[in-house]
Amino acid sequence: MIEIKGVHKSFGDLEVLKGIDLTVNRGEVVSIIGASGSGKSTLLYCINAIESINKGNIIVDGIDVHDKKTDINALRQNLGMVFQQWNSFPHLTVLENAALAPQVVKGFSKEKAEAIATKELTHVGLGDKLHEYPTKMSGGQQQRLAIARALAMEPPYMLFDEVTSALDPELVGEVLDTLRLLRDDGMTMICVTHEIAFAKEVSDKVAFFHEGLIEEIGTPQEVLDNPQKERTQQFLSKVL
Amino acid sequence: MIEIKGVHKSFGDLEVLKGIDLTVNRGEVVSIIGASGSGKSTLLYCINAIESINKGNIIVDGIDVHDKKTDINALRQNLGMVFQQWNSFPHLTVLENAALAPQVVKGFSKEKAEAIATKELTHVGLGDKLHEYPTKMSGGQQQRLAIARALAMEPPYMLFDEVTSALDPELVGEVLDTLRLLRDDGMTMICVTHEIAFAKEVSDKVAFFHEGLIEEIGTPQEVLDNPQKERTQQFLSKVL
Amino acid sequence: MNLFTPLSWNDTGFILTGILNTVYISVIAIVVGSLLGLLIGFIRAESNKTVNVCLGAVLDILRSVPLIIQLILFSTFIGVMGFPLPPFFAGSIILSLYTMAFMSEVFRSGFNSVPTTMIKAARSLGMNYLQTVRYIRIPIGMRAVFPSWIGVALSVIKDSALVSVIGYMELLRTAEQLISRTQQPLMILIGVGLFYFMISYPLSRYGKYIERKMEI
Amino acid sequence: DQLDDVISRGTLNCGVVLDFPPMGYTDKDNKPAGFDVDYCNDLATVLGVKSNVINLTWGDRIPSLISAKTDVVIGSTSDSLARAKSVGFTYPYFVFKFQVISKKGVKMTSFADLKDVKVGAALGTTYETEYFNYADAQGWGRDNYTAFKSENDAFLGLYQGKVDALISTNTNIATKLTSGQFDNFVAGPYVPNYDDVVGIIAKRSEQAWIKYLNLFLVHQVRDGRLNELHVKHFGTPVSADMVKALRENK
Amino acid sequence: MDNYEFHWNVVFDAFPQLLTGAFTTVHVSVLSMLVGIIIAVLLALGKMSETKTFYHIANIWIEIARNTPALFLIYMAYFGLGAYGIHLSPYVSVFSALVFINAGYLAETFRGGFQSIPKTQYSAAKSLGMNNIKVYRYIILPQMFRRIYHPMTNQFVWSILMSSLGILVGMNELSGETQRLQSTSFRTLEFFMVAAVMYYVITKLVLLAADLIAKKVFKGEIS
Ligand SMILES: Nc1ncnc2c1ncn2[C@@H]1O[C@H](COP(=O)(O)OP(=O)(O)OP(=O)(O)O)[C@@H](O)[C@H]1O
Ligand SMILES: Nc1ncnc2c1ncn2[C@@H]1O[C@H](COP(=O)(O)OP(=O)(O)OP(=O)(O)O)[C@@H](O)[C@H]1O
Ligand SMILES: [Mg+2]
Ligand SMILES: [Mg+2]
Repeated sequence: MIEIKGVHKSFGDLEVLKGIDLTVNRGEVVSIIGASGSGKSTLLYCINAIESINKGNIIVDGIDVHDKKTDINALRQNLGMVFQQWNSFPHLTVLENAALAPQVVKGFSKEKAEAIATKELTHVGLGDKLHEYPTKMSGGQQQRLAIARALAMEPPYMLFDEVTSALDPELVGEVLDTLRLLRDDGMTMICVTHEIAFAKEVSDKVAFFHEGLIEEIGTPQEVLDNPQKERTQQFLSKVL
Repeated sequence: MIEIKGVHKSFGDLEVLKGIDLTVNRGEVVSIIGASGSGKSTLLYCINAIESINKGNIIVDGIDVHDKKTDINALRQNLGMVFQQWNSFPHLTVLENAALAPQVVKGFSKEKAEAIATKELTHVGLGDKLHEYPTKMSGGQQQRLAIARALAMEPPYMLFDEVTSALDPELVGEVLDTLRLLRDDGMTMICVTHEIAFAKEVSDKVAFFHEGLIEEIGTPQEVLDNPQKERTQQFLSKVL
Repeated sequence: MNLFTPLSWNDTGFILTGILNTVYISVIAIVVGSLLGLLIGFIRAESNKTVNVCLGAVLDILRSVPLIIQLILFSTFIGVMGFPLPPFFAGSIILSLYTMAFMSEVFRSGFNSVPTTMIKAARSLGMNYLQTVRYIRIPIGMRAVFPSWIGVALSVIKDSALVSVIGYMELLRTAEQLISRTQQPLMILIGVGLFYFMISYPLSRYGKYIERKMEI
Repeated sequence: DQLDDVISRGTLNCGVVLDFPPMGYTDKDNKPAGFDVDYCNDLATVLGVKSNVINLTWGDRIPSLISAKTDVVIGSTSDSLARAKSVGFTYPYFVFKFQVISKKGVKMTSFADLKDVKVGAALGTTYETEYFNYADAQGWGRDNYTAFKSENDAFLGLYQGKVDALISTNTNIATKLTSGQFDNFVAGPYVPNYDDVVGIIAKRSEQAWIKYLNLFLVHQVRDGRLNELHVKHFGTPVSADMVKALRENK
Repeated sequence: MDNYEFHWNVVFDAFPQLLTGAFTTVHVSVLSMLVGIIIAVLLALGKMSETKTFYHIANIWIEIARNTPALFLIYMAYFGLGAYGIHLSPYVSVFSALVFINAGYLAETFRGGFQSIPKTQYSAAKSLGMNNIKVYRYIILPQMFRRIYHPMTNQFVWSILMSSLGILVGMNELSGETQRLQSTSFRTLEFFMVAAVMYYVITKLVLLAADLIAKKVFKGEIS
């Protein structure tokens, strides 16, 4: 379970998160939508401790992420993260990309790491590209590689930050299909997304961010089909 | 009138156009839709003689474009073209961008060229940016500049190649508005586009390309609302 | 007889000549080398593989043999051929060719940096080949490589010191003569270093500034 | 031929090594001066042309001739037989002895004492070759030897203490010692059994030109100009030995 | 050309000496490169450091190295320091000047290579649970090395070519040896032609080796 309690976060004078409360249970899929700059990415970074927070708590399976005593590298193994810009490691093959972290972080043998990596890569449909270099692949393939790379650490939670928004339209589908696959596997996920239709389809809960606060949260039907708040309505009318 | 008769075009072994027939009358707006790689851009390049053809004829106002004797630079003055990637010349101001070709190609005086350029730039809504450099402008503005630059040659025909697909979603509108403006002026246009709604709204004819052939052609109502061919139906179901 | 005399005001004129000679030969090499480099860079950007390999091999020799050896060889060679040239001309020729070899690479990448779509856009406006070169490719390509151009130009100014080996009285050789006379190398050398630094440093800063400005 | 060329051109391009006082150096106005420079001017005068003195380093002498930058080089060039394959020599015009100059306090009574000190010479000179021959014959290594690009650099190196002893010519050493700036140094032993006989050099093929130069040298001795210049630059009249040597052509 | 006969046998007789000279040339450039790289790493770190002193030392070093002629620095090392009674041999003078310059140029190369790696690569590696050392060891340094490899080979070639300035302080590398040989025999053209060819061959061999190594070591491309 991920519990986010009253989280505040500022960059210098700019307060980006102004008190976020959100709970994500095991097996749940939570989508976060909202205008650019509303703090969606920042929240994911805070959950993964890539950014520090100024106030509040983020608790993952009972462990306080921002506690000084927490072994953050161990914790991150539980939180797979995929970014908007695909970040494949250009100097490694597809297989090496996915097998690296299990090897050097978890200390698995090369064989074991590559077995897991191969399994996850096949899962996302890259089984035939294991020995290619990612720079030669399309954006959609690289993004699926990033997903498999995170999955190879076998994390119970996955965080997705607008994983399709840097892709050409025809490549969006293959990545969304991969996410659907994960949902069907029962993965716990937080998805920041601009794809409203997709959010409606896969989410258990949808949270609408506005200027560092959750303006509205609920089931997709509640938030997306019958938004109560004016800002949510405005936002949805623009993007749909 | 643009008459395209049995045009074939290959790149090496790859046959990209396999016999295209299409007639565009003065004042008509023809939209071309179709999957990526179906040869839409290639056809526009062939009309403008940026690419040669292997078989068939393309006749613009009675002149055979691919005849050896044709003065191709003179002919191109009649065919304004705007590309997917905005290609503003970064070393020139907005005004200079649009005034360059009338000056060096048509041999107009600087004053005359700038007067025409100013008129066209104002027309597309860039009247207040004349002396700025395009690198500082948004993609939508640069794309409108590209349109004005082509218009400043006062061509009777305009060819548009997916002019909005490299733009951020919020900038698409302003460019489409500019195209609507041209349609209202009675400009003859061929638009390759992915924006089905737009094609439906502005076109007299819509042609659906599939693997180098026109699979279906007709009014927007015929092709977009009641497609007869299975492939057209498939394509439309994906993009809508 | 007075072999060793301290520096005096008399020497300022002498040093000034050295400075001017350094400036002359650098400017000539940069201007001539850039013009030739522009031409060759353009030819290389436009030609097929065979032409490129041949041209490249010739330019490669200029880049793979030390300048000092090129200078000695050339000035000896032209004499043997029966066309003796004063050090200034022999030095200018070799330094210009040497500059050309580097500039042609700079300009070639400049020409290649102009996207083909931009050239197509220009052609679609009815411009002919030469017009696209004149109005689009040269201005855009040259802008893109301006910082590298500054870099090469600065290295030419520094390398011009080597023309002293064939007897050209540029700054460093002037300084050497003064050192022999005064036996005071430190002050004189520091002065020389300062001169080069004062020319090179601001220009290299300017180049970096432009580069940074272009990145944005 | 070259003689006609010089006369019709009206200028004599005369190469001198301005690195080798008192034969050639630059005075306090950075103008060429010295014995060789005076010889150049004398030669120009008898030819009836303007004298254009060109400053060379040791290494530049041959290239400058071959490249026709100079018509003649009056630059204390030792007349070795190997060199004479490449370039034409006149009769000798001066005879040097190779000598050691060393820091005061360094034991330097015989040439053999060079074994244990840091020694230097100008690169590519005859005395460098002589030193190598000697050292090789004695079985010394070359670790304690430093070459300098030019004579001036060599003396600067000695002055700064880069080397303890330097091999040069007796004339240059004497000049340096009288200059006042080398008070901490003393002249040492001569290179054993070696007279450095030097000639003017010109292009090998220019026989008429070389003959003219030879006659010029004979006249310098006969007319007393040699003695005059010797007094001017060395403070003493030219020795009978040297005149004899020059007359006898060896 | 009619008045010049080539005498090649003198040059062939002297070939062993030329080879010794060439060996010294390679020796001094390899060594100056290795030491230069080590110092360049420190300078690059200094230039990126928050500590003012380190930053300024690195900055001054880099700017002097980049903005003064190599010949000047060699003279400075040889006669300039000599005035203080610090006596470097010709070899050490050329070596230290080359080290000084190599370090200055390479420091900027390293810094550029380092900064050219997108920040997102750090975030991505960290999000996989790697600690700082692992991020550098497995992600940042391998990519950086690829980017700086080419500039580094160029700098190496530059060192080889610039070591020819040893001729001006009487060093016995290839050029100096050539100068000595030509002034004892006066066959200038022949000796310098052979030297030119030797330099050409050396630089080509270096570039060839660098290419072969790159092909073996770097399999993936850099985007
Ligand atoms: N490292 C940083 N330093 C300073 N400001 C930052 C930093 N990262 C983000 N911000 C600012 O924080 C605000 C929220 O950024 P964030 O990336 O979380 O927005 P977002 O909701 O993800 O938007 P988008 O949809 O564009 O990705 C923005 O105004 C952004 O400029
Ligand atoms: N210059 C070229 N050389 C070789 N092949 C080419 C060239 N230009 C285009 N092609 C190929 O021709 C085919 C058709 O390309 P074209 O650009 O016309 O497609 P399109 O319908 O415009 O697609 P998109 O919607 O992606 O722009 C593609 O397979 C493409 O790879
Ligand atoms: Mg974001
Ligand atoms: Mg296209």
